[in-house]
Amino acid sequence: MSAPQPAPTVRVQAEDFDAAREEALLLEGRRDVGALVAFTGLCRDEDGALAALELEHYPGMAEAEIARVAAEALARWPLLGLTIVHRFGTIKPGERIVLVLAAARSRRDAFAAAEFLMDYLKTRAPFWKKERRADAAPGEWVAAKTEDDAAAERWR
Amino acid sequence: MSAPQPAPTVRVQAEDFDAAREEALLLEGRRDVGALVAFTGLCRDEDGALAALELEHYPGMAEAEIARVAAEALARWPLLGLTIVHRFGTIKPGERIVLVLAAARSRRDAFAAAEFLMDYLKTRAPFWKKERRADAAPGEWVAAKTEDDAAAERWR
Amino acid sequence: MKAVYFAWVRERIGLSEEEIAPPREVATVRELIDWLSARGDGYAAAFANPGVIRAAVDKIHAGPNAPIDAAREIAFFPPMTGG
Amino acid sequence: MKAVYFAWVRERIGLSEEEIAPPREVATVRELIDWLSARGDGYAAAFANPGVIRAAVDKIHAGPNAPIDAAREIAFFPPMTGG
Repeated sequence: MSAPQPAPTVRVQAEDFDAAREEALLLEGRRDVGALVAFTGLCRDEDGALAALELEHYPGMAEAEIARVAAEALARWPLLGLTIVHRFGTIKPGERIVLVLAAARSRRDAFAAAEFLMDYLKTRAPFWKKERRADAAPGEWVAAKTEDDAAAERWR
Repeated sequence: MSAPQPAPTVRVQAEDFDAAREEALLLEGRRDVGALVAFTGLCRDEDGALAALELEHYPGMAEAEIARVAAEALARWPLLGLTIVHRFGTIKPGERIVLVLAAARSRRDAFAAAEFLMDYLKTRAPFWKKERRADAAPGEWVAAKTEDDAAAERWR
Repeated sequence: MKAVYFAWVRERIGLSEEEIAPPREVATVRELIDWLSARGDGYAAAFANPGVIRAAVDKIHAGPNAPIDAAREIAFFPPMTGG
Repeated sequence: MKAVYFAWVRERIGLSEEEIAPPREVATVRELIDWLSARGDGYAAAFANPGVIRAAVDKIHAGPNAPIDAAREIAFFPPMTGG
């Protein structure tokens, strides 16, 4: 008998998140989880050149698209829990941008789902990063990486 | 110029660990980390059949062997931080057994290193699990899985 | 229908959203891009390289040949860089 | 030298460690397993299937042909199940 698919937690927010609290919520009362993979994406300072990232997003579509990617992960792997939190707004070096939690019986499924989710979020979730430079020169929009498209293609 | 390899944190202990605290220590003062992967292995209750796991280990060799696996991960991937905590003793369903944290500039390296570490710990770290059954019948030693050997072989 | 713009598409056009009323023969995302491009220099600059423009129809990703006749909201933006 | 045993190897032998003094011609891990197996029923049961036995010489994994002449501590145990 296979367990019903869990409802994923998806949030798009300006505030920081607390990974430990999200983990505790996801594991609460469970004794069937053997593996929990947590991915945290952080803002790098690019060797001091970056003062901050401005993350623009498409409200409404961002949540909906992340939920679609989450549903795809749940259909592919036997997950017991899934949480995705993505921030927008001003994010400084060292601060967190995105959290993906994937819980499963076995580590293979939890790892695969978390990596799939990050690959897909990068290329499908409507967020755009603009650099605010430390030297106050005009910042550029971060260019999408071909390698991100290639990473997402692996899963087809 | 490539940064010097970070010193991994390796601990073998009976007490529970605090993943959030380990993450904070690993990231403290850093602004070059773009990706942090945290793997937590937990004790499953096997549909209620399991009362606890008794984890036996080889003191001295456990720490040394985990350190050898950590050194191998640092040689393979450009990691910015690495923490491995493995518990021994009595561990009940829902409780944590092992923590692996891998920090890197890019998510691909952090994911690969964390998965490699878990595959290798499973087959090389001197720990043995004995089941304590909920019905008080004699518990068995957990058998090593062929699939774990296969998982470790992938990295050769 | 409503058109919404993000990132450098928004900056080049100089608007984050606007009501538009394209003629009936503008039936697909690609035709709407061509029609918008003719509205002024900002639009022309935003859509100068249509191959890199992504679109969403009612908040779902849509290719260049997607029909727009039933759309309430069409979004244009560069390749995404979240995560 | 010291011999140490873990998990069901320990349970079958009934000891977690002991001092042993094998003769000089017992030169490898595999030969030591054969020599220990002859020491009693518990040892024979522990080493009945030598193919599944893992060994470590001075806390480093060692194969069946590894030499033991310089060893201070030799460990025998089943395949590991940590992680």
